[in-house]
Amino acid sequence: MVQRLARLGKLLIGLWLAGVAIAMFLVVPQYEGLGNAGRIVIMHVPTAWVAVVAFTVSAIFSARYLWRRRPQDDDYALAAAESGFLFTTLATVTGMIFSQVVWGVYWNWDPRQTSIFVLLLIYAALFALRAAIDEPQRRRQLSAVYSLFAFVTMPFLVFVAPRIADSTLHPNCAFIQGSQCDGLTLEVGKIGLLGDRKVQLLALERNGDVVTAQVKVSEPGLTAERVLSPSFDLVHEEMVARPEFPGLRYQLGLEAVDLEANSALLNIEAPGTGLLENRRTLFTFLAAIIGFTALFFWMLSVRATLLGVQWALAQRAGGRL
Amino acid sequence: MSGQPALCNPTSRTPPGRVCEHHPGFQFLCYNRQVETRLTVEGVAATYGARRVFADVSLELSGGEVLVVSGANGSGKSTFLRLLAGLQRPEAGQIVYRCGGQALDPRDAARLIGWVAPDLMLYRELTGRENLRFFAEVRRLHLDDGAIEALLERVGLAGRGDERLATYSSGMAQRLRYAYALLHHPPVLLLDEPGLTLDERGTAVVERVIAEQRRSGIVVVATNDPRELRYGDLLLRLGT
Amino acid sequence: MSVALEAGVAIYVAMAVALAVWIGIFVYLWRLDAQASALKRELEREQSEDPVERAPAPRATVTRVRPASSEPGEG
Amino acid sequence: MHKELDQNVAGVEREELEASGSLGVRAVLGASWAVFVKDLRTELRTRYAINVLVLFAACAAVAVSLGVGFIGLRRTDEALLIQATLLWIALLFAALNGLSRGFVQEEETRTMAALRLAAPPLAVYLGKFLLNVLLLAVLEAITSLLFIVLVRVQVGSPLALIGTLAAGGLSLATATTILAAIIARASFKSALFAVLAFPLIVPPLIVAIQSTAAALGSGGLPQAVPALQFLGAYSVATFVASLLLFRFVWEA
Repeated sequence: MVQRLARLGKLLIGLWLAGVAIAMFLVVPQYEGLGNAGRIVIMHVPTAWVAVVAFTVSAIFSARYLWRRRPQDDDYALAAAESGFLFTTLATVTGMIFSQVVWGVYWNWDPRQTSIFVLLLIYAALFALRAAIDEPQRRRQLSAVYSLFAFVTMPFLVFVAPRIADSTLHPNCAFIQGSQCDGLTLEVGKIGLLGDRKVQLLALERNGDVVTAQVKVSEPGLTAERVLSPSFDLVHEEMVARPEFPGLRYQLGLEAVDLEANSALLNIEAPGTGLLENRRTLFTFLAAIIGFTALFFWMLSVRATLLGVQWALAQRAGGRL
Repeated sequence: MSGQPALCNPTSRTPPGRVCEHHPGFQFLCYNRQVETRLTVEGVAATYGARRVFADVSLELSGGEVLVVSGANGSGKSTFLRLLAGLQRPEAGQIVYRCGGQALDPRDAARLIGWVAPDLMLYRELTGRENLRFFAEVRRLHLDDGAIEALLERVGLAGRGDERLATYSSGMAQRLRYAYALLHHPPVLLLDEPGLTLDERGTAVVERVIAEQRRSGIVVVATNDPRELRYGDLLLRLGT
Repeated sequence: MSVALEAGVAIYVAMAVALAVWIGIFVYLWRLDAQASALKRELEREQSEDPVERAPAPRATVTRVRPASSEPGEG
Repeated sequence: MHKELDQNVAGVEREELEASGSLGVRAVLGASWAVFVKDLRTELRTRYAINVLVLFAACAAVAVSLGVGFIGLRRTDEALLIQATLLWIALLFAALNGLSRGFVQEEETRTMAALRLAAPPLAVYLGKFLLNVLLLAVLEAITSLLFIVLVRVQVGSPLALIGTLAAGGLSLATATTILAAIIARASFKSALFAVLAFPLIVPPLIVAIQSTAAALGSGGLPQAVPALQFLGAYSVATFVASLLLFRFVWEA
């Protein structure tokens, strides 16, 4: 009976994720300005989520191993780490593709990128450690300790990662409903950073109800400069012209103007803002997260069973020697 | 020290009747042999990697008894002693030390053990005396110079205590292992290949140590040397 | 070939590729799962039928060489 | 003679034993000190770790000096960050080469078993940790002096720099000491040590570099306080985790 249910569940995972794959292409509306490549986000976000879940599961089973010293617990810890490594790699690669399509760079030392990179390093270190210890009991125990110790340092990484880049390109303020980029208030003549672009407010010109700003935008490394002219309607209090950053699909918005102080609030605007207001997209997202999480737990159990069988066979062979 | 081990023997330091219950200082009493130490081995199995070395070893030893462990090379003699010393965890079964009838936590039990083995290495950069002083300090024993000198003399290293271990011959190193093991007067003495690289006078030291230890404590000897087999009250044959 | 790359068709092609990849992974995982559980069941059955088979560990015997009460001789 | 020895055994610190049944806090600290003194004595006789640490740091400082010392770097924020990064790279690589010595030596000379039987695990950890802290303090003093002299680094706020170096060094020691114990039981020890340590050191390293750059510039001690707090919190967390986990490493 239980076995039947389990088979049914596995079949369901297969159908569910097939459905997600179809929905990813056919149901989700195209991202404004990003083209079809933006659809990869449907895969990117759940795999990143699973990566974090896997790391936690691995730490929990490591602690259980130290507590009870049953080889099965270590099998699960290792299986979680292996699946986690797979999903972390997937999240990194999909993220890099997205990054290249949207911003023209594969890698940017963004806080999310920094933490996921370190996560990859930790997994790799864990596997290197396991490979370097021959004695099975010692291997299990030491890798459990390392896994737990790494888990303790993770919160610090999450806290410190945003310090590396002055601001982030990662669109947590663009795609997720209700959150906003703060933007940057500049006086005329002053310089500031939006994303990794240096911006300088050259002038503010009023023409009737519309104020147009002249903004000089510099590429990272100062390879190119261009002057953009976003504008703002004083009466309706809304943005009018939103030019794109050169080479990027991000737009420069003029969100507020204070003519007396001669300053303006500039902000980076991602296409697809308010994306999840779209119900279909939101549900596809949730379905993908559920599906990938279930897939992870299935892979976990298969791999752990295999490891257990492997160990039992080794014991039998050893016993005959 | 009487020949008969005194079980739950109240002393001037401990009020009568308290020794058998949880007595905070009873480990100290064990050190001093005022309370009998017993060793119970139940269904112990050991593995090397995935290979089983031996299984289902059960025995019981009390103060004054000597167990000799013998068996072919690779039959697990040293492994058995490492299990008894708590340096390795048995794959199955358990090893319990009792002090005055009370089972000790394995981590506390480790401190009642003196272990001599070819695997036992001391610090080569330090002199013999510095080695002993260091181990006395980490065990929180307050030994003065006289005591350490007496110990060195007992194992036949009198006058050689200020040389570095790196300059010791293998026989001298073996003698220093005895000094290391006897430092805290352990009620349990585990000897792996006790006569290894020892000359005649060294062998005499071993015989004297075993004779003194068996007056009240436990001795376990792992050996294949027929001369050493006769030490035993009990004989454990592995891999037969 | 060029039909497959046309804008309207390309998305279906991409979807088909993604689906094919997923079905491949799913079938592989399914079979791996079945084999692993079968092996595990087999091992458990063998063990319950013949527990000695698993661990034919070398025997160990304890014998008392000297009577418990005797005084230990010197050396 | 035998009798005399027995009396000496009575010198076991009875009050310590009676306090808890097993060794109490005072006994563990005493044993830690013994381990520390033993390691220090061994180190002073072989001078292995200190040689590696200091030579590595000196090579790094000279290499950096050869590369950038003759350029009159303007003291921009970027220049300060680069100098701080170079300083910490030198410290990090020296530390990753020398700090595992304490445990690796016990394993290589096969003295671990003797120590395991005699010493409480915590005492071993604390003793080795103290030695690593001492080694790092020496290393940091020498390296930063070399940088000031050879690379012509100007220090805006010495107090903030010393604070950052101390807190950063402490973080390094707490994060790596238990890893040294882990890799001592594995093969490919030194390479593995760097591989295991690096991902865990990234957070304090970033903060330390940024705080060092601020200290080289005009930032005073008050400006360094958030970084010091972060490094302190990291040290405490990894130290506590090490105390809890070390037993399992030592018994493995």
